[in-house]
Amino acid sequence: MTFELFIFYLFAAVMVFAAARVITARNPVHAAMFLVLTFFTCSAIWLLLEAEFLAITLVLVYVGAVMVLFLFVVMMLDVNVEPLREGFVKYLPVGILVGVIMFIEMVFLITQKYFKAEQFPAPERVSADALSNTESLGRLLYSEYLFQFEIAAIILLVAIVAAIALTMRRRADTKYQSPSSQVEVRKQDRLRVVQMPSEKRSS
Amino acid sequence: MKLLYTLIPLAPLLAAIVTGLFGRRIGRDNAHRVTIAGVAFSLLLSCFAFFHVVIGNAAPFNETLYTWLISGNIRFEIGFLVDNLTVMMLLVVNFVSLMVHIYTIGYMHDDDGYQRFFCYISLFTFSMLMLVMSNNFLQLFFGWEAVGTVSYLLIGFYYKKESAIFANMKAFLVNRVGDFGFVLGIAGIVMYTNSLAYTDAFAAAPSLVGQTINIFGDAEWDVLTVLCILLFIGAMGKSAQAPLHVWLPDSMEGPTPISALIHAATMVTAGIFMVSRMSPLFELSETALSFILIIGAFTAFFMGLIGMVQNDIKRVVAYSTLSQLGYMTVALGVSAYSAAMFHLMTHAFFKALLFLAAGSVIIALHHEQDIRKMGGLRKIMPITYWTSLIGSLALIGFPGFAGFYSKDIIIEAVHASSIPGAHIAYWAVLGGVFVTAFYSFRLFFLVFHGETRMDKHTAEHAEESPKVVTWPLILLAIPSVIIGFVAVSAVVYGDYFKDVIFVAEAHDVLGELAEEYHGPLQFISHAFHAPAVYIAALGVATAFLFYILAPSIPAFLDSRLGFLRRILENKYGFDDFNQAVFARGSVNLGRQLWEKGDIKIIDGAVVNGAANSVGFMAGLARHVQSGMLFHYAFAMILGLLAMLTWFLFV
Amino acid sequence: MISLSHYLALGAVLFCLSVVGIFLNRKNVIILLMCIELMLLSVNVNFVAFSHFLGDGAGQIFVFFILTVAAAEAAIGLAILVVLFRNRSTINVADLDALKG
Amino acid sequence: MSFPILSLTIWLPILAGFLIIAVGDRPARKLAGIASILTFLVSLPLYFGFDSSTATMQFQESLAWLPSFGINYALGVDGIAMPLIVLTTIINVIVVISAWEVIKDRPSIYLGAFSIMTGLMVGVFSAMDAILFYIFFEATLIPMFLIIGIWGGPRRVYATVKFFLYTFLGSVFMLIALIYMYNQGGSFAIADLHELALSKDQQFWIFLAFLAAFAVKIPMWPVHTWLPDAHVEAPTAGSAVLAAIMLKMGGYGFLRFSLPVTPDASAQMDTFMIAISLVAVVYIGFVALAQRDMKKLIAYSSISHMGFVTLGIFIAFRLIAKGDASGVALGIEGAIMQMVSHGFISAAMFLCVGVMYDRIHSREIADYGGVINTMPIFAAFMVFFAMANAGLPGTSGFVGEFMVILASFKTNFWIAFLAALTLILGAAYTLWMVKRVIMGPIGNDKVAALTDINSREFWMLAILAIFVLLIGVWPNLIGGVMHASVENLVNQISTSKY
Amino acid sequence: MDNLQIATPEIFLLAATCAVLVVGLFTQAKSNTVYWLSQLSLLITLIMSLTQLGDEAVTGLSGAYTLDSLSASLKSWVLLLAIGIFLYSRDYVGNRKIARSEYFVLGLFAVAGMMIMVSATHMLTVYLGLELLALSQYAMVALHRDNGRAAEAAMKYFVLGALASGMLLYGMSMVYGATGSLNLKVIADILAGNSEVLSAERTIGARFGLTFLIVGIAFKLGAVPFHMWVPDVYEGAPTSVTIFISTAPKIAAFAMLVRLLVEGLETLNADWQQMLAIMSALSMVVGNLIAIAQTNIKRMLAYSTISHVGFLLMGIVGATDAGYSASMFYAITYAFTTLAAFGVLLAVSREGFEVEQLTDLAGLGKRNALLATVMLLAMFSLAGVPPAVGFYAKLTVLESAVSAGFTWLAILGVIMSVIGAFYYLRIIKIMFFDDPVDELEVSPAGDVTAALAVNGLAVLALGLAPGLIMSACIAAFS
Repeated sequence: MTFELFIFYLFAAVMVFAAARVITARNPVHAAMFLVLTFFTCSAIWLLLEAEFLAITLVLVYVGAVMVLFLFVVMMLDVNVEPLREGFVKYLPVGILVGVIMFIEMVFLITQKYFKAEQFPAPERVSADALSNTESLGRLLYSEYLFQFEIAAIILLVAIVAAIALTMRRRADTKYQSPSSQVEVRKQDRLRVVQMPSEKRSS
Repeated sequence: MKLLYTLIPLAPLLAAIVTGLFGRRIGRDNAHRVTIAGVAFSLLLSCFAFFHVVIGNAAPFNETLYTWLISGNIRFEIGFLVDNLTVMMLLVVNFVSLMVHIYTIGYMHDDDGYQRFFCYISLFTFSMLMLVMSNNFLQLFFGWEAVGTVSYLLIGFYYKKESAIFANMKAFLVNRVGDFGFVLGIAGIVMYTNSLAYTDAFAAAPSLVGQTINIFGDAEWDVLTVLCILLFIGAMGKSAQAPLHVWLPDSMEGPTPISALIHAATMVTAGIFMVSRMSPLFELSETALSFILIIGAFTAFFMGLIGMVQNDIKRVVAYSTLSQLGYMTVALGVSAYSAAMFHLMTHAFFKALLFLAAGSVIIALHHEQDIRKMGGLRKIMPITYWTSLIGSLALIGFPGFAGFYSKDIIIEAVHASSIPGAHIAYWAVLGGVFVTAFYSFRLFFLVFHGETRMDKHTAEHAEESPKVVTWPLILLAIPSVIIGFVAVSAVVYGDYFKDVIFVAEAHDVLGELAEEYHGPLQFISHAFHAPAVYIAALGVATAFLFYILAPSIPAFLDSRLGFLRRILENKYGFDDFNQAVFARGSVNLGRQLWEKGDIKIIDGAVVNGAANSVGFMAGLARHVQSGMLFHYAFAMILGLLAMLTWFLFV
Repeated sequence: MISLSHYLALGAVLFCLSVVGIFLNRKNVIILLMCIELMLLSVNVNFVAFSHFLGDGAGQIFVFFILTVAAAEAAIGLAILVVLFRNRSTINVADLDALKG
Repeated sequence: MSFPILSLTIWLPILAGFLIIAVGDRPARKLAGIASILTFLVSLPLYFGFDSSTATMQFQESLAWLPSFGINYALGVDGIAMPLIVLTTIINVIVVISAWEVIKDRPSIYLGAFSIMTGLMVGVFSAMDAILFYIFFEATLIPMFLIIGIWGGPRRVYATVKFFLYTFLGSVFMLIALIYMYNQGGSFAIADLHELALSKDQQFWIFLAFLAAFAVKIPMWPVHTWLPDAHVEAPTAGSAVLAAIMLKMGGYGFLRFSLPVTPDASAQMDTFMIAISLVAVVYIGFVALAQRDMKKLIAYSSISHMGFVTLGIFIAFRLIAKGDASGVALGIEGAIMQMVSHGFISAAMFLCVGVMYDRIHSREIADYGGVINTMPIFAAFMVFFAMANAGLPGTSGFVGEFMVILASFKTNFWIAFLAALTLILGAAYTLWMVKRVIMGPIGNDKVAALTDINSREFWMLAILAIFVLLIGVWPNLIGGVMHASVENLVNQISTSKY
Repeated sequence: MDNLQIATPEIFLLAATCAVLVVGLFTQAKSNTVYWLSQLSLLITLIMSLTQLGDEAVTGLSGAYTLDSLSASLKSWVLLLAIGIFLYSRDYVGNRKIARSEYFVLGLFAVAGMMIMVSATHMLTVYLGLELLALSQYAMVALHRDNGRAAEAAMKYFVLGALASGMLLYGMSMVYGATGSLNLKVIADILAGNSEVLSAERTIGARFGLTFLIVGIAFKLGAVPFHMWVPDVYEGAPTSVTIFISTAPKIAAFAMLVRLLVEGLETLNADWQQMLAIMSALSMVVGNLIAIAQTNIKRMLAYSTISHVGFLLMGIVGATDAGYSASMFYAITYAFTTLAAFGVLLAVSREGFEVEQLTDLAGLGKRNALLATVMLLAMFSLAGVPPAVGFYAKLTVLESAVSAGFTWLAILGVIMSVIGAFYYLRIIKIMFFDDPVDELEVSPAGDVTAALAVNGLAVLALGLAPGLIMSACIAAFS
């Protein structure tokens, strides 16, 4: 076993364990924390694959932003977790059965010889003076994938718009002034002249 | 000639159309004027035809009027065949019809449906003329059904009477049973000869001898026998032969002139005419002839028996008609076609006479028809009395009168015949003679003789009928007396039907009898050597004894033999049987098929069942859509899993 | 040597774990979302591995986009979750059954 | 291409129908009247200009419509279709007359729907392209669905949905068959389908598909149960059109598709077809006897009469086997005559019931009795049509029945025997109804208050009566035009396709 | 970067959308400015897209984007549908507590996403277009913030959508791994054996990925068993959003299917034909069956959509050009017919009276005959009764199924369409045969009425002259 393989197995084991804990954790906060662990180990494995940029992005974007968002929501909503775990044990066998069957089928497929080393020889190590991973990705991104890049930007814009539209609300009980409507106000909006018959003085 | 012959049926038709469509506008008098003119014109032309064909010895006219339809290689045509047979029928039909038309003026005088009635009888005349003048089976069937329809309309003329509208439906349906056979017979003719024309059928008939048809399994049936019996079933319906006779007595619900015209003189004899017309076919099948003979004999005797216990004046005459039709059928059965036709003719006159006379009595008694409530009308209604007597004598075969010749010849012919069944038939017709004589004079005595049994009011107002009624009686009485004497030589023993009616050598009983025939006078004397005359006399005597001399005897007999009377009054149970089995049975069958078959099985189980089960499945299937997000996700995952598995193993 | 199959197997394990997770955590939407993140991660592992073994940058580019989109997706998803919680005061999936049948 | 009479006969009423709906209730009647008469007049050249000596399609029109699928807007008529087209336009006139005063609720839509339906039905009979046929065939369901549903009786929804789904289910199988044949032969033209070589199995399945469509439409036992329901609930004119023309589409379909396209399968299945035709004649005859509702009774009688149509068509193969080409023509022409005649008679019968229904609002036989006392003229018509329905010689009802019985006797005695039972059964149920409804003393106060038909109703019935009589007395008017076409059909079905 | 001009409509639309977004911030809540601007941008985009019709097929943007007759015409249809959707939902959105400008802005983004999907010939572009559409739609469903049902629907849609895109991505990764490319045309070449980059044996990987791809596509279309979101979202979403989800995206999903399966993986058709055939059969059965049991009209139309997806797939399973054109025709005409149906629902709804239950349409024939007639035409078209256009759509897909030997599927399809006819008839029955419960007059705005009339007439007119669209569909695949 080479060192690399050892590293792979190590991180892979941690990763699988963490992922397993994500789905079995009792508390969503714990689950989120295990998910963070999963991302970390995954990023380590990506380093093995010489995808340095993505590895760091995974940590930054996912762990830094997405998971924080998750935690934030989990905490904010303050949900009672107990009822959420009902039927956990009941569905464990089914879940495991389905998962195992699927796993066996998938492994059966991906361990076909077509994915073996003879078809996919390990690439040469990237030499130090070649383009760094980040740079090569950047070149691709801003040339060949520019259009997609723009679309991704739009997607983020949509996410912003959507998130604001969905969650930002003017509270009915907040009081604030609207100068424009104050200026536009007309007499009849505020003043009502009531015609009343003069009342006879009761004697 | 074509135009002339065309006018014969057309004249009454036009009259019928005019009175039918514009009856109300032209008024009562014009209605009868138009129709009588039509029929009279037709009669005139018929006479002309008679002179042309019979006296002038012209070749039979056989031409197509127009082509109704052509299909495949079969031509459906409307055309006329005018030969001696036709001419005879033309004269009889038109003459009786004319008499009835005239008579109707008096009989229906007070009826609201005056114009309608004239329309109907003119229409009937047209239909009957089409029937007898036809030269093909299509037109024959048309006339056949058309007379039935007019009969339906006329029996139900008093449409408010429940019994009348029941009777007319019954008549039509029973006739339809006959037509059912008839149409199959025609279809058979078409199948084997590929033509509807008489001439083609007759020409092809000999080649059919020996051919067979499989009807039940592999049993080989003689084609001609099958066809003839099928055709004869039609005749059984129309000519009221047992067991399809049931409609005729009920048909007396119609106005009396109708009973005379349709249910005595003309329409009911259509079957006899048809079989005579088809003699080239029937002669080739002895089995069919035997069948006819048996049916006729049964009808002749047993229907007469029922007549003995009837109390309605018209019903008595009606049963006598049944019986006489039986005689004619018997004659057909023994191949004595000309005798049958001869009897048909004489019967037309005297039976029309009897009916009209009965009608005259009915008018006089303000529509009282029960003979037990009559009696002693001899003085009040002399003309009716005498004409009735003539009619009755003619009916029972008093020597020299019309019926005597025709009936005696039939009896003789049956006696002489060697066809299977002739023996039984002979006894039946002899028995029939007694029965006929008995009920005829029972009626006669009860109506005209003895004490009057009417209620006072009726008796006071009873008087002889007006001239329009009595004149036709007199005019009909004349041929009732003399026609036999005049015509017997030519029609039965002569060559009047020589080229028209075909009789096989082996069956030619009339030919045998002709050898002993030496004129009508001699025939009378000859008759006294045979039993029929004596039997008839016995019948009259019995009636005289029972109803004039000792009226207690019938009551006495009734107390002892009441069950027999009840059997007869129940008409052997034919009506009850039909009502229970066929009428109610088919309605019940229909209801069962409808409720069980259509509603329960087809609609309930299959159609709605399918719809309901779809709905049921839909109800079940929608539960899969539980609303639970994880179920949805499971479905997707399981779908993916299934597809992966499929991918791996297929 | 670490072959491609190793990485693919790892991806497969993650994928299956996320599937099992969906089965197990039926009622907690947040963990459901985390399971989906796991699934995306397995995809990413695949892409990166393929990219590496093919010597082609496109796979990594794809992963980059997946990460971006996943972030956007998470934002919207959580926003919807917040809306839902405001309306229903629950995120229990079992309570989300107003729409069914 | 000469003057497009057929297109005009199709589109004139359709466009007029939309116009009628658009102009609203007030002028709708007059407009509908004018449109119906114009349509009738337009269709007359089809009859008078018809060349009865040839079997080729006449008054042909053709336009490429969907070239990618080889679907053409191709029209043409032969001697089989032409009489049905003229029948359709005549009935359309009658419908307008019948609805003139009676329909008070949205008459414009009512009349418009009928007008549109007329065009569609003419389209069915004149289409020379299978898909075009199918389109017209199906499209007629829409107006009829609405007519029954909006103006129908209390159970109209059940009836109309049943009607729609039943016929729809039947016809979709035909669509599959057409598509299948298109795949085999690359054309939807009916003439090409006739030429298409098909193996025994192919023919069998295609035959079944056609059977599903046409047996439901005509309708044959046991898929007939939609008809009584639809008839009972439909408004008068709806019943009339349904019985007079829509049923004929089934019979026409057998002649135009089943027989020439799948002659061998038809021959193979003929025993079955004859058997269920006879079941229709006999079984349904008995069922009709048990009916208490006049419209149901007439509806069942229609089914029974249509049994004659299918019988006449399918005995052909027995006769071909016997080598009796003349008998084949007799049977098929009898079937066509029966269709045309039934068009007039059943329409008349339903209109008669409608006349009474308009006055008393009941179709129950038990609610009537002695109508003749208060409505003598009407009673005369009713009895006349009843007689025609019972197949009285001299009326059109006799012609087809007679021909079919003649032909079936040539086939087999028992077939003729069972078929001829209709003489008795038909008379029994019709006359029994007449007895209970028309004849007798006045049944109740409502009957006593009846008024006789007005001149509108008189002419409506009189026109039909004239046709019934005319065809009965001289059927060659219609029979004469179809010989060549039927002969051609006989040739087609006499030759095996494999 | 090359041939940027092939994406000009999208680029314009996205730019315009951003502008509309900004304008929306500064306009009064009740003004229609955003609406008109949105319509204007759609219209201009439509014109731009129409000018591209008939151009030579061009692939540009590094192979990520293709402008061919398929994309040009589908884009035009999407835009046309979008204009109709906005028009029909204008008053609905305006009268309710729905963030108006966001509705239109997100709608425009979704349209852009669809256009991108239609043109995408690169898996990454497909994915991004899909997500752009999907994310906009998730948000739109939830836009009616105070509506718990809408939120529930959005949640379900979102979770399932995310799951589906996860699976789709897994499939893409496998295809990428097997072929070494994300460009669908290159993938097609490789799989066809035209390239020596990788051995053809490795197609097993592509076939493996194919399974996952199909899940993604099926989800977007709403085919059984990936349909579960459809009824809940249709029912829960505001009708203005339902009309959006149910019409144009089907065209986009069809385009995605064509791009991925036909253009990318056509050589694997032996695999996907079978899978799609089964899915098609299941969709027709499940959709039609459950629809019968529905009382909520939106939910019923959702199941009806599922069944129509079954028909749409039927055209694809034949894997012939004629079949693809048939499916395309089906998708377009289906979208238009559904647009009319939901348009009527929107027009009949008013504040406080949402048309939800079938009975809410009772007596519409008397209350507003025009709307009822449009609905009637739509229903007959959906039921496949000639001469409405739905019949041709069915005819063409059936034809392709039969010609490909899937006669059993065709027969199943027609039987199911008869069952389906039942619930369409029920709507007609309720509208025309039942008496109105609510006598209030239904009077939508004039332009809406006119548009609905045109829409209904189009359903009929296209039935009479289907060749107009059919020829375009055939051209797209020749």
